Amino acid sequence: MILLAVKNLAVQIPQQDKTIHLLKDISFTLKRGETLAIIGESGCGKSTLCLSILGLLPQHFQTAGNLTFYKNGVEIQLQDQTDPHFNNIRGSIVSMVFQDTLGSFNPLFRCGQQIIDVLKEHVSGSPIQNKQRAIQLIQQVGLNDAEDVFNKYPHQLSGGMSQRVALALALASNPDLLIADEPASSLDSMAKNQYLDMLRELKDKTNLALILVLHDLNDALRFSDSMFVMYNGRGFEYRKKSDIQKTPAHPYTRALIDIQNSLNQTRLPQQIPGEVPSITKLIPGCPFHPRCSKRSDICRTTFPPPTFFLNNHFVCCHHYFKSN
Amino acid sequence: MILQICLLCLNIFSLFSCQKNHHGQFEHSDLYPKNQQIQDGGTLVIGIRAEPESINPLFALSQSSRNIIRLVFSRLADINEDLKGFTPRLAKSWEISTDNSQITFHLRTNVHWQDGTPFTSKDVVFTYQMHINPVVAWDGMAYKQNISSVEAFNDSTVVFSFYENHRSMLSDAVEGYILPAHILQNISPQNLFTSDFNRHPIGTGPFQLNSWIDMQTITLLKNKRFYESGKPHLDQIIFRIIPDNFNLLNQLKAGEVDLVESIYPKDFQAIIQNWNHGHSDIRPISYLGRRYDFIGWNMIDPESYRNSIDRGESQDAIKYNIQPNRLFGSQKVRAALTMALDREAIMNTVNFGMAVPMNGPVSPILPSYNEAANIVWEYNPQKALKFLAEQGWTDSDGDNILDKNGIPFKFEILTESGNLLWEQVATIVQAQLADIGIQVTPRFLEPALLYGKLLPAKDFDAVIIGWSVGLTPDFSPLFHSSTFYTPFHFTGYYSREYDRLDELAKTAANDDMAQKYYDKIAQLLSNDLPYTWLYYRMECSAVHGRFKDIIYDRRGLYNNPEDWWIPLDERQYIDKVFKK
Amino acid sequence: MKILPQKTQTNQSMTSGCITIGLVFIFLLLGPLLTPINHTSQNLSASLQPPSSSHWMGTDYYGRDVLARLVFGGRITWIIAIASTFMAVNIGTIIGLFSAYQGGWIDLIVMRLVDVMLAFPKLFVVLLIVGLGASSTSLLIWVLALFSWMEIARIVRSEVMSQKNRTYIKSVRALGLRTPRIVFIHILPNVLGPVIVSSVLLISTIILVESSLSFLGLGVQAPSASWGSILNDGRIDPLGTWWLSVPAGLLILTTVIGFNLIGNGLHKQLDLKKIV
Amino acid sequence: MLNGIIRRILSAIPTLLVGITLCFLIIHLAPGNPATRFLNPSQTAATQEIIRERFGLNQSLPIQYFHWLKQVLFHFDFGYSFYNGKDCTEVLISALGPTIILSFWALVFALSVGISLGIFTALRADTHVDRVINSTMMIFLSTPAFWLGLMFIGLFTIHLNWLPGSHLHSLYYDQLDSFGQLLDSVRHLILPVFTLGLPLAATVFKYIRAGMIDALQSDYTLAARARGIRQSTILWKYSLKNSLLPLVSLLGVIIPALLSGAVIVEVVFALPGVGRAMVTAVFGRDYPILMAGASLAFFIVILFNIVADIFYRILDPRIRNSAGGL
Repeated sequence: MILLAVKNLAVQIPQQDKTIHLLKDISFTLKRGETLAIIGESGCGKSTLCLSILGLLPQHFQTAGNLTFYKNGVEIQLQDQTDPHFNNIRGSIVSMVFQDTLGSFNPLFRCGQQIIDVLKEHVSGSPIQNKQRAIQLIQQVGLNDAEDVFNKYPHQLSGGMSQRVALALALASNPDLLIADEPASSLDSMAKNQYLDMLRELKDKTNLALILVLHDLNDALRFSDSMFVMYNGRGFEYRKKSDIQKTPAHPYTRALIDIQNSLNQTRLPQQIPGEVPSITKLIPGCPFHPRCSKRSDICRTTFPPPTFFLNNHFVCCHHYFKSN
Repeated sequence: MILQICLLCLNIFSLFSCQKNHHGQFEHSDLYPKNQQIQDGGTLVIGIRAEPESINPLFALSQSSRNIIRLVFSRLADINEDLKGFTPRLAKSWEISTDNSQITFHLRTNVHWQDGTPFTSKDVVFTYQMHINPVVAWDGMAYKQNISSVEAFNDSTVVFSFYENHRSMLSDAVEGYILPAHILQNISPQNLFTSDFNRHPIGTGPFQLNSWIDMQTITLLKNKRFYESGKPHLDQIIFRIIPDNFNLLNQLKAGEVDLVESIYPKDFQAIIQNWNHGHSDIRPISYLGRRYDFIGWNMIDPESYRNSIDRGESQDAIKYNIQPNRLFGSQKVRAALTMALDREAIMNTVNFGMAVPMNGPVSPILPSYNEAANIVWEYNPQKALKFLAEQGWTDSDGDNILDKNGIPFKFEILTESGNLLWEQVATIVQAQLADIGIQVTPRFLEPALLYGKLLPAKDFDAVIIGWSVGLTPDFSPLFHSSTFYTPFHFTGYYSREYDRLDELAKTAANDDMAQKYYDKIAQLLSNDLPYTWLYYRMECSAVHGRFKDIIYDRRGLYNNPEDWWIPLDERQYIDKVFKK
Repeated sequence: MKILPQKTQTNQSMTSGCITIGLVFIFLLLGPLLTPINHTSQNLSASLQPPSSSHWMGTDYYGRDVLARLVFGGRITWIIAIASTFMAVNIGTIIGLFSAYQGGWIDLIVMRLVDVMLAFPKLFVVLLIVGLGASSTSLLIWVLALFSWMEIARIVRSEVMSQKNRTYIKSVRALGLRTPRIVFIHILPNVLGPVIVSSVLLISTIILVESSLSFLGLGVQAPSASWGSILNDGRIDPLGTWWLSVPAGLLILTTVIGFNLIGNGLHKQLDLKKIV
Repeated sequence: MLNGIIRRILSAIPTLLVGITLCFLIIHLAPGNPATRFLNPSQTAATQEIIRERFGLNQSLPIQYFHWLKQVLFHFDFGYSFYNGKDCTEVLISALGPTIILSFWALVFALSVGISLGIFTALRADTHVDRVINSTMMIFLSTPAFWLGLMFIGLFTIHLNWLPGSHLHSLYYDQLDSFGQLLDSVRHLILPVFTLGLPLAATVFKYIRAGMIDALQSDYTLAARARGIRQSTILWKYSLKNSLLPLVSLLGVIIPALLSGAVIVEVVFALPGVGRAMVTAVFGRDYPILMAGASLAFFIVILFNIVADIFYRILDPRIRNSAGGL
């Protein structure tokens, strides 16, 4: 059952002399219980994408495209950032765990209080029920000493704890979709895996849909159902995880997979030549062409139209059919 | 007689009762027609600039304190307008013994203190004891020097005995307000200064203190026990403390304040204009007061004076060891400086006509004043330059500044900061002396520094200040050699001739004899010019026109507060709003 | 979301501050050209005249040209403000540097002293000293400086404290440089930004304190003048003699705003986080 | 936490003591002699000595100091005014009333105007309304209080005759009914409170606006919005508390500014407060009043610094829980 459909989402910042395109033509659909991994290097627009789904971009950003939430059939025109529908969606349908978890807590309020504030907003209950529910949530995210954590201030939390409390906060509103921006990126790999495992269990228990923003392909391959590969504000490839793992359709995806494989096989890692382009710089044609081994003339001038697969999955490359 | 610093006034006695046509600036509305029925009631609001420090006659220094004391307390007798006779107050009559050594006062028997206790001769004796008690340090102690004893003959009779027969015996005896013995005898003299009595006085005067709100208002109510029956007429007098001059005048204009004293001459002009044109009910009142301003020249060399002090030398050393001042040691220079100043212009500029010229030491309000006795140095810059040239001061290097032996004629002229009039005078003096090539730097100093340090140490060049004068001419604290080391004798003037005349004038048997010596003193001092007298000031006050029968003259404004009244048809909101 | 470019802004407050101060400065510099009259020369018959063609800003009680006095008084005001700020900045910087670099009990004592000095209500104490002492311009400058250095000292100290432990200082230390050299060559330039900002803001504070004192009759003494004392001259009748009270007040206001704007602008320009 | 507060209070004592000692030195070493007021040509040297003795000025400075300190510490006795012989404690207590009333209302005014306008403009950052209010506040921040007061008096008292320009009450205050008395007090307080409060409001405004903008642009606000917390909750609960933090620390700055401002306002509006008492005492060299006033001012400033610290601790858990703190 489809939960969210994103169609032709675009974000840009108008400036005096030029317009900076942060996102262009992003489309994907998300089913209940599905985990979508968004993959891309830093600066490709992943975080902007997350915020635009929540309608939280700064006022001077211009947006286009539409979002449809199938739970209550709301269709949101992204042209209007202040669409009142966002208010019904934030928290109750979509919630988000930010990359900088500590910064996402208000430093002056106890963790428990902040959870209760979310509960008050979305779940009607008596103060005692709310407190019980909050403690339950803290336990749910794998913290044993829940009562203690409840009374702690954010600055008293350790890194791992703050990740989990942030998750508890995001889950407090009982959302259908959880967006996690670089989850547990600040933790060591063991703690990170534990965290992601817990997230998966939770998802399975509650049929929660997840959008994981990741820059580590390995995590994406392990924890997601489908993957959305982004580059320079564009979607390059959107397919099932297994398909991408086996037959990456885009040269960029392939390069990423190759690097991952080389790491796994303890070979010397290969690298993608060239540099990640700045989002502020407009690259004509396919933005990957300066680094692409298969580039041809058309790549320099025209962005490749998507080639669609089932379930709105697609790849954008002039050479897709040629290479197959 | 007393001279005091910074407008600390005693009672004002003056001669010219009405200045009206003399200056022709405004018409006085004369006293209310006598046949009019006097009506009781009403409120007078008096605006004052500083909070009175104490309503105890022993410690009061400021004008506003003294005014309130005049309302709350009484003396044995008050001096008359002619400065010769006295009006009985607490004493109903007195006689002088045939050998001129005693005065016997017969006291009123119907007088009560404001707390109900009867007034008796004990109070008079007690007051005298306070007056001469060194611990109290009453500032009028000098009046009582000639009194050998004060004794109560019975409850209503007091006898004052004197050491010497002076012309001033009666005025010395009645000087000072009578204090309530039954209250103050319980307080040790050391603690009097801090006693509660100073804020909650009990007197015998026409009004009694009702409330005192700090830095805001002091309310006096009619004394129902007042010994003159049917008086006072006013129900209450409120003193409103308004430190800002502008604010004060504004409230006067708005009718929130009825009486203001010591108005700046410039502001007074506006009041005159409005009154003359019938625009305002505020009546201007002016009379020759007690104040005059002058430039004092330091006639001795500060350094040699300091050395003399350090060596602990006696008065005689004046003659031998102290050098004359390098600038003002010469009479010719002082005369030249006097002639270089257009004193008439200065007077008119700062006083807007509210002053009269002054050329000698005797104040124009005194009986011994004789303008003809003074030597007058008219404005004459040419002659001034000539005098200076004779003393060696010429502009030899052409820099427009006079010099002598390569030393330019430059000096500092001090005055009290915050005194608008004197600051102006200093600025004008600077400009006028610059015209004849003398460079003057005005310096405005804190009063405490000026009077507390520089003047007593004779460490200055020239100073612009003023004196407030008393009843009889007495210049010895200023010029007599016996006071050479005291703070008030800052000019360092020394003249054997003056010493002689001063003593002769004091001991003269009668007024006519004394007058001769005072004329000589006036001539001597106006020639020697330890001061350059600038002008004699007129007091500028204003009162709302509805108050009738205010007698004001040289003695001041508070001569008959118990007689002031307001006709019923002129009463204002404030006269009615107060509940009895 | 740091990757997202911010809307670029021109530094308006810097520009308008500089223009304001520049205009006042030009007025003070070229003022004498506007009026040939000396600020002390009196015309007693023309006392308190409203603005006219011969006196563009009217005359005061002594018939002195108000425009000339505004120029002269403004110079005094500026000189006092800048001189005492300069002194306060020097005192504050030296004390701050010294305290931070020495650390230990010296730092403790110095910081206590700063606490004490900050606990003085400034106007109160300056009023006390200037009122009790002989009022002279140099005393005024000294007193204002002596009660203004604490903020600077605090800023310098905290900046130095944070710089002190940075790697680059450790590395120059490792190179064997001596302390004073490290302080003056390596640390001082880094604390300069915040110090400049707060000293520009200090100028406005001092102008306000000085004019308050002069207004109370305790600051600059006649016949010299400052804007505060000219305002005090106009106190006799603030609206009646508006040419005494209004221009002087506006000039104080403009100057203070100007310096505040420059301070804020510099703050933005140098991208300093918190200076309070 | 209690421990920290006690430590803070104890550490303030030496500050207070050093400050007061400095004041004593400043006052007593200043040139000039307070006994000058009582000089009189008719006095003998003995009388002048008696006056000096009356004020304790005949003793050496250290003895005067320790005597003063002893009296203050053990008897809470600040001595008697040189001017009128009144008990300094009484003088100051009676003067403190108007100053507190004035400062309190000015503070209330400053906080209410500053905070509400600060929030109002922070929500409309970079709009025209914001710019207009911001510039207006900048002007008030830079206006000398005495000038503002003077202009107010000129306009509202003299020109328009709407409001009284001096004193706390009308003359016939006692004759009014209680509503009339209230109205009368309010009318008298409006101009002084505005004069004292406007620059202060501008300061508060500056801090609140900056703090609010900071808070609203912070990650935690974004996160709270992502959790679906209502805008009003974010504004009034989260952001306000965060933007109040710098204001609390500002309290330590506001109080001395308030005291300094009160001096000017009390002089301009003839209010019987501490400031005016101090100015009068400076001109009259009334040492005991000056010392008592300075001690009081110090005490108030330090007290409010401590209060500000305590508030800060209560509001900001990061400081509260750090060991030792401050």
